[in-house]
Amino acid sequence: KPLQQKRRCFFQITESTKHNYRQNKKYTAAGSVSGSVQVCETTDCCVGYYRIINGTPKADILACDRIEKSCPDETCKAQTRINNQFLTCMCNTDLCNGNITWGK
Amino acid sequence: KPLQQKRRCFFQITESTKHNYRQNKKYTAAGSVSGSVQVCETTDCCVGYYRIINGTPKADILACDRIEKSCPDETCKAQTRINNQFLTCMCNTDLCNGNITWGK
Amino acid sequence: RKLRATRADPSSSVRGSVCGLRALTVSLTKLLVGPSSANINNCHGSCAFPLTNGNNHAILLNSHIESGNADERSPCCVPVAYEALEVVDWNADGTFISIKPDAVARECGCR
Amino acid sequence: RKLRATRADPSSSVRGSVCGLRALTVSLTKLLVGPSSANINNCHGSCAFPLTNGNNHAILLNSHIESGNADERSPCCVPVAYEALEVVDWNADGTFISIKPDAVARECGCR
Repeated sequence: KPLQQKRRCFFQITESTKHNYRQNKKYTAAGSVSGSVQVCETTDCCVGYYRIINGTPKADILACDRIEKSCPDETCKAQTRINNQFLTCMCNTDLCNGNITWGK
Repeated sequence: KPLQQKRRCFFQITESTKHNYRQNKKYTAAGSVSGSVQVCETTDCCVGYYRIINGTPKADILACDRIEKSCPDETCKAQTRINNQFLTCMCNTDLCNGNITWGK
Repeated sequence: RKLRATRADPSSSVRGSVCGLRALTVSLTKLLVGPSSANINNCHGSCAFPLTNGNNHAILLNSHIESGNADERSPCCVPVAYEALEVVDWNADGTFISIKPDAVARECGCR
Repeated sequence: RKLRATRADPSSSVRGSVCGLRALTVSLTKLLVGPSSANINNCHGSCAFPLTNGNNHAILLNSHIESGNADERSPCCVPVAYEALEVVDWNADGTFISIKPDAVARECGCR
């Protein structure tokens, strides 16, 4: 297998509360962070987790994937969760988790 | 409740093997032993556990009861166990566990 | 740290008693020299929604089944804590006192 | 320290597969923000005689049932060891990584 460049994802974790921030800091273990970019250590997937506030998604977590394990799409397609209160997206190209894409 | 004399039972544990002897010494906790008699601390039941060798019961344990919890009979009536390889008896009068009684 | 439980069908609330402990006296004369019987308790009752004594696996399993996967094994009401039982056991050399661990059910749960 | 198991009816040896672990992938989208699904495994199979993975309570219970007490709850094949699952959970303030204990079955037994 040829030498490959590691996946790069946008990185951001909110400080909404101390508890949530402390938990979400675990995402820093998925790869080295510099500024708003993370270089993934063990995954090719970028992820985004959003809370929907007044109809607008607000990113809680942007990072290299830790828990999804699979990301077939090139762009970060929105999937709604918990009665449309949250959005999840995952994707497999560099910095693909900066923008949510919609629909099929 | 008037002052009552404590139940007295015959006491004997075999030394068939170190393992069995070590286990059966726990029966000394059921009451103080002097010679072949035990004065029961917390029970009114005497018990006998026998192995049947060549058709003859050989006492492995004679003591104050630790595990049966109930002893409706005055004499120690034989109950067979494990395909007639063993006998169990329990009774509620002083020194009643010296002799096995048979039948109804 | 427990997951929230959800249900697919709010009409299925009619059910038997909730999973719990019941006394059960069993004869020991075939297995042991003494005692002749003992109360080992047993667990009985429903593990349907809402799970009052299930763990996260049981909650996820119930959610999966209520989403239409009726063929999957559903949570079962079983002992989750036990006490030991002191008995007179036997071997080739005779009879001896023995402690049998996990013999008496003390608490039930949906697993 | 296990009790010896006995059986009443030697002809009842025809039975399904013995109690064991099977993969089970469940959707988590109704309960959690991520992941969308996970393998939590499940336990399936027979807990009839001879009990290969039962404890003393299950052995005594089986002996009681095989002695003719068919109405009693019989041993059930359930998880007896678990692993935790890392998920993205949610609260009023947003989403956060969370470790859910006892979420993935790792070992089965008759209880």
